[in-house]
Amino acid sequence: MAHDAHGHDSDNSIFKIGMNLTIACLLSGAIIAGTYAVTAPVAAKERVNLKNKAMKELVADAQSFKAIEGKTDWYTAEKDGKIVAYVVPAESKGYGGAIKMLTAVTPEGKIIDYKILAHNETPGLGDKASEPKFSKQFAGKKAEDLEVVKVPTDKNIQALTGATITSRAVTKGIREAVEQVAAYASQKK
Amino acid sequence: MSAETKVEVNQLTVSASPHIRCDESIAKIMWTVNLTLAPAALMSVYWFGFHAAVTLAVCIGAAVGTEYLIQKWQGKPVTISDGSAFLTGMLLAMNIPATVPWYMPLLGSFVAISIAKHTMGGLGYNIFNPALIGRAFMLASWPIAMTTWPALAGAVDGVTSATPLGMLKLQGYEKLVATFGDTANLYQSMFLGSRSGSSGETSALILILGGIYLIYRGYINWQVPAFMIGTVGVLTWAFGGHAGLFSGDPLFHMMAGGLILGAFFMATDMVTIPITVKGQIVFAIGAGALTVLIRLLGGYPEGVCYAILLMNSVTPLIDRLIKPEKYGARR
Amino acid sequence: MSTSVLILVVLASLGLIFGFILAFANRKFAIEVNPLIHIVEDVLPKGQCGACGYAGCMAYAEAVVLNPDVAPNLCIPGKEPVAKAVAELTGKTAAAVEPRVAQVKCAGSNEKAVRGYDYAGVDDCVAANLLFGGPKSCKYGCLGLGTCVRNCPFDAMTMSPAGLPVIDPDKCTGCGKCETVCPKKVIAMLPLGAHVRVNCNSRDKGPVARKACTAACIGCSLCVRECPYGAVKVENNLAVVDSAICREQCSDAKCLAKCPTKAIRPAVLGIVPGTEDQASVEAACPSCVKSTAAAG
Amino acid sequence: MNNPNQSLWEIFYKGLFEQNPIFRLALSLCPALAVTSTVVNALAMGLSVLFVITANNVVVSLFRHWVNPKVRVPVFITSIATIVTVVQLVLEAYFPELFKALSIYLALIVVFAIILARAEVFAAKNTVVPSFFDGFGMGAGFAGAMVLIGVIRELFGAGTIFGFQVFSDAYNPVLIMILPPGGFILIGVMIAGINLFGEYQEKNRAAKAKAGATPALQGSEA
Amino acid sequence: MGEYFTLFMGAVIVNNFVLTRFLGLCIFFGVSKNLNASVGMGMAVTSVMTLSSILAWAVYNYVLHPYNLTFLTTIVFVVLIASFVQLLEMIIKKHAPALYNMWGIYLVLIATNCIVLGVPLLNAESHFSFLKSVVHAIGSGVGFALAIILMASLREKLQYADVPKSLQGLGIAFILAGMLALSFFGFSGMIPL
Amino acid sequence: MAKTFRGGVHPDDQKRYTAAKPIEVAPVPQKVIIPTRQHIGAPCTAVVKVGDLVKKGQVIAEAQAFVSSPVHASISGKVAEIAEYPHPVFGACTAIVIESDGLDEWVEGLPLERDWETLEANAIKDIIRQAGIVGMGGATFPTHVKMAPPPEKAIDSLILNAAECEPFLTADHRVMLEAAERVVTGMRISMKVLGVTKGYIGIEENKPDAIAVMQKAVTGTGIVVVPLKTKYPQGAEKTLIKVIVDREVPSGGLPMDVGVVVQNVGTVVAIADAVQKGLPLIERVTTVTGGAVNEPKNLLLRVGTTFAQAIELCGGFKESPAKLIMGGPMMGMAQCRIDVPVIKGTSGILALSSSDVNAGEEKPCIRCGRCVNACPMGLVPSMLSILGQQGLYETAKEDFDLLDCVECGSCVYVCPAKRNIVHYVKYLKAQNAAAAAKK
Repeated sequence: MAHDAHGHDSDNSIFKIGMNLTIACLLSGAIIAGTYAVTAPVAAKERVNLKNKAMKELVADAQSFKAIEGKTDWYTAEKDGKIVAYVVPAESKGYGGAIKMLTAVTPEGKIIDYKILAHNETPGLGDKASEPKFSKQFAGKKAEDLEVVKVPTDKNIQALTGATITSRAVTKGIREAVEQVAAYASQKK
Repeated sequence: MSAETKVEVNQLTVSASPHIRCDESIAKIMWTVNLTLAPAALMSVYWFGFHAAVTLAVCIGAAVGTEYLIQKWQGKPVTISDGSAFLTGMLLAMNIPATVPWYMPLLGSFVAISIAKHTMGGLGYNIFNPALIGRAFMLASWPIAMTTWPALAGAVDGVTSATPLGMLKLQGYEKLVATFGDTANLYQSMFLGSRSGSSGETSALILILGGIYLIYRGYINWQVPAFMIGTVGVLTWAFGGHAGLFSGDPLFHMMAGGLILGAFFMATDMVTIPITVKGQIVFAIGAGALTVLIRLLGGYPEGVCYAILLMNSVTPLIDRLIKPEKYGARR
Repeated sequence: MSTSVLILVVLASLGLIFGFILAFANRKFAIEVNPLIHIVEDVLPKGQCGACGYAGCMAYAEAVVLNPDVAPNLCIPGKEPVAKAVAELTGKTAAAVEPRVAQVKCAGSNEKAVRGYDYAGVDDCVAANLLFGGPKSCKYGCLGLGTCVRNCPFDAMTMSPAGLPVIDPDKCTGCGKCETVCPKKVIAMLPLGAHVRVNCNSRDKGPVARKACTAACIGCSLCVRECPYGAVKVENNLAVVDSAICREQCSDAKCLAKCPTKAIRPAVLGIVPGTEDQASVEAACPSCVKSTAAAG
Repeated sequence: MNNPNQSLWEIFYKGLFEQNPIFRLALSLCPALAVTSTVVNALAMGLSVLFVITANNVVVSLFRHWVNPKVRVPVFITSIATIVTVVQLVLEAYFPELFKALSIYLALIVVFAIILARAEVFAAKNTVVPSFFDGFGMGAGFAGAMVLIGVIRELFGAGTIFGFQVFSDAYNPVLIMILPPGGFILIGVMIAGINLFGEYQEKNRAAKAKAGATPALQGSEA
Repeated sequence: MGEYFTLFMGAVIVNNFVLTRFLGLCIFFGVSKNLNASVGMGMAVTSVMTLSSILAWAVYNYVLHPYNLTFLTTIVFVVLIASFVQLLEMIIKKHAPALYNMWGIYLVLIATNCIVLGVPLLNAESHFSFLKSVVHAIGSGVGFALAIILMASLREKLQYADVPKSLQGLGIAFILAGMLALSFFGFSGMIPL
Repeated sequence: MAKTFRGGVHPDDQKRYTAAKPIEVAPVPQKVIIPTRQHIGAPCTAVVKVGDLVKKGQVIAEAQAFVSSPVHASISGKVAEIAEYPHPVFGACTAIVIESDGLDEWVEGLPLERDWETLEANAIKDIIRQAGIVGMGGATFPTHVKMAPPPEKAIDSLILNAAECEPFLTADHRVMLEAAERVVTGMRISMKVLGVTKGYIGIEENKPDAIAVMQKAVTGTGIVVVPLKTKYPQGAEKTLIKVIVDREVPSGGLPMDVGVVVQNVGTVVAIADAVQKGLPLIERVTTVTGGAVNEPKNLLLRVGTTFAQAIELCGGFKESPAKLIMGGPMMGMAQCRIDVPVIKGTSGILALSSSDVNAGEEKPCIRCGRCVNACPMGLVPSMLSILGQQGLYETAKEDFDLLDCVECGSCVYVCPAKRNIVHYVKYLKAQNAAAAAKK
């Protein structure tokens, strides 16, 4: 380090130092711009792909998805030109923060399936809410059936062991989403 | 010379003053605490049967065994006979459901002794209560098993396997009272211990008797349990109800969960609490307040364990700020 | 394409702002910390032993760089190479550091020294010394509670079962920390290369010293008379060897054979005094061989 | 520190073991640990860091004579940030799931002390090839440690590795291992283990030296 | 109001950055050997984080986001914060020496630091409003200060303990942090964000 | 209500051995070993030569310094040797050995008769100095120095320390019972010298007979007898002052900083003897006791008698002693040999049997806080011991008030971990002093 600590005064002019850094930034900008030019379209495509894949997982027999106008992130799943499901985002406050989900609902207001996109629940406990063992219970149920209980019946949702708060949060988020869809769908008809 | 007054070279012992000591020792203190805790432990065996005995044995055995192995390995004198590892094991057993699979308390005890105690240098140096670290470790590791409570042996009508605090958290106070019949029944079973919970939570009466004996012997200061339980009582009375301020049920909260056990046997663990009585009062009030905070607002139904652990971490700060009143400070 | 332009614009302005702030700052708030200090500190062995007389290596580095009067060879643990490096860096001339090694001037092992009392208390020489100078009858000898061992910054000392510290000559840097902490001042620095040494520190008169310890120097002066080079003197009832004279002139070490208590021994390092074997004696003090053979 | 006679292998090895950034130097481990709860994330993070540190070392080494000493640090930071951004862009485009899992921790590679330190200490003073090996060694050491931690945490905390079940269903995972406290304690224990291993090696070496050499003698080295 | 309080308390205790997200560990372990230094560091981090969050919020919301340049967030933030902290340090040193001695000296250490960079990044990622960003930054800073002060007091106490040699230093510090994090579990689920 | 202080401990007082035994005058020893250091301060140098004949009461060693006190021959006879001898406090010290001529003759002019009330304060101070009187409780601080406080310290009270809180010891107790008049006279002389009107006698409640006797003896003198709660260390200067006049000596200060002088029972008796009869301090009452002693007694011993001689007078050892102590068991000094001489500060000779000594292995501190509760000075002894283990005297001094520790031993007595806290404190203080000397 010693040798560069004793630079000449001319090297240390404000201008020179500033330019040195500016050139470095410009170079970096060029590199980033180049990379971005290559990756940006791929990333955009990938984003759309992902979304479609997720929706496809929820509504397996859909042929295409269309964004609903006037609603952010609401999609209709169509088969043979007919709406078979609405795919809408749902959100709720869980044990460790927001749980973001994607729900597929039939136009009749029955749940097809849901998918948890992001959560911060306890690993091994709350995060079991995304496992089919729990999510299966929702299929075919209507909003009014979504009540969390400890002892299971056909009409209700059985809570995950040790994660009652998460179970309630997920159920609440989905119920709200289903209610919205039902309202929207009936209004449309 | 009529009598012998010769003294051989190297016969006399020389040490700094004083030359007499009282006859207390660490082992005596620890075994006395063990002894006062034993009736409650036996009570848990009565309530929960064979399972509780196994858990108790595994906890104690693993704690003592771990201590033995670690000290052998380190080449330090083995101190398992001083009763402190035994106590850690027993306290851990009393803080967990009696029915957990045997390997859980085994690992919990191991962590309690090895990580919480011996990484810091062994008895006297640990910052956190080893038994509580063991419990917190187990609760974080196996949340389901650790919150699945055994039903009482020969369970009485309708006493389910949820703890009263758990019921309160998830189903509300009315449901809780209804489960037990009426409030008098609730209080009675809380006090005598005929309710679900961890092994040590069940017999408030016996624990209090043991604690009082320790106070009488001077091994613990009465201020700690009094202020801790008192704080819980006052705060739950003030904020614990749904009908506005001062509608809570302090009596229930004071007897519920591990509060009695914690206040008498763990918040008084001399190694991990402030050294001055004033500091201990601050500690007790803090632990009580945190207990209530966690019970009323937190994700867990019971907060005693975490409240004490959190206050353990504050202990060095308390000791730094609260020192004994020095002679000569005033003229 | 507009995105690319934007990227360049944003980053360039960032660079300008950042660069000019820094440049401006350099002008305005320049504090020159002499970088040499850090370089010198890097060279030092970082034992923080304080043998140089400064509070740690950093302090010495600072002093040696900033003060032209501070000699570059004060670092004793670093020995020659460090002194040279420091001298080079600071442009000073290095005088040679005389290599030295710690020596325990006591052979009063548990069996040889008489105990005056049974000590019960803090396991530390300084603490024991508070109680009538420690449990040994000899008030000058090693107390054997290991204060030096615990304080050695280079892990060069161990306590032998005989109750005397043993110094590993490979690890000992001669920093003198043990000398400072020893309450009996029974540890002294021996020039590396000395041939014989006196393993006693007792200034008691002969009979008293003898009564307290069978390994004591009793100040009998036989060695003084035996040494034709005047390398040995007796001061305060204790033999003192001038190792320079001894090393340069003596060829037969007659003093060894004459010493009635074997307080003078060949300077074999890394052992408890009195346990030398012939081979190691030969290596350490070739001139001693004959007389130890004669004595033994 | 920068002995010119060091072989490239030595430079690489030093980074991998002797001065392992996580266990030995305790540098830059901050946010990386957060993503070690699964092996995949740990590996991705490790590889990202490996790439950034190596690339940055090369870049810094290439431009070392051109950079004004007064702005050396800012220029290095810019260089690191650029490389990180490139990594981010690439990951986002080709491994979006990973990109999401690593979230801000990927961006925080920018402030990893180890990267700047290698640039300062090594790359700024050495030619390209040794700098490459230095960066590669350090990065590999880092990545290796990350994966090791990841394997332990995922295996015991979830019973899986790379998401595949390893233990049978009967295994009741020790969840704490994938939670922050478990991470902290595990690393503490691992550091102790490595220290113990070091002590053991030291002892062995000393014993060997003792056995082989003649007794240490006065004057033998004077 | 309640929303902000929840955000603040969440950052301080429930989701403490040091203990649950591993952010700021370098200084957390480096400085917590000494209690006084830890107090100073706590103050320094809190103030720097607040100020740089404000700055970063402005840049993000007026430059990066509107022009779709969010992928530049990393590089822009790091340069911005590093230069800002340096400038801040110089200004304080010159104009408020007392303040400088209290916590200014720690500014150099945190010019490029994961927690100081991490919080503005999180703010940006979560699209927090200005006020939320500030509250979140202050909360995170206070949380950091809380953790480091507790840690320092524990480590100072452990100085006198008979810690096994292999654990001394960093090893025991990690284990302590682990146990502290375990204790903080008591707060989990307390405030759903 | 008996008065007390904060902290303290309650060891078994063990006074049953000797409390009821009248003081026995020991026969004149054949030989005495009189160390030239009998006090704290500048040492004396011998003013006699080997072979000189000396009389009882003759000055044999003297020093010119202000803080010093002359030494007198305690028997008549011949100076046999002046050499290094074992010393119960300093380990070894130059001592003057006198072989008795069997006559036990006083030096000329002694004893005399003097009316103290006619003497001036300064003249009395001089008499006290000439008589070689030092604090006889054990501290051996020259009494004339204590009686001459700097003028800026306004002294208003004299406290007689008759608490005798150390277990086993009964010397002061017996002196009060048997020589109450002299005690009171000595006190009144001291009060006159100091020019104070308030005098207090603090006696622990476990000596009701002494309280009664003294209460009777002080009638009409204005001196107040204050019964004290039986608790160790009731007789430590600072606690005594706190209890009796409710003042606290500031940190690093002396009793005179709060206007108080504290004297020991033996000392005031010596003052009375010196002033009234001209007798120098050559003998003192010493309790010879302990589980290993055959027949514990209170003995009036000549200075220079060896411990062995004293113990022989008590019938020798019953069993072999584990510890031999000069002074009480709480603050006395353990001896490594039995041939050490009695000095002016030897209030007791204690031979403890192994069953009296309950040491046990030292364990790590478990922070039980008993020491904190026991410490009369309001310190944190546990921390002092831990810092002692690490040798951190600076931290101990600055953060834990190391220098305020009076080494009373209460903390060690109660410690369940059997930690040698006082030894650690001494060690730290030594380190601190060494460091201070270096600077």
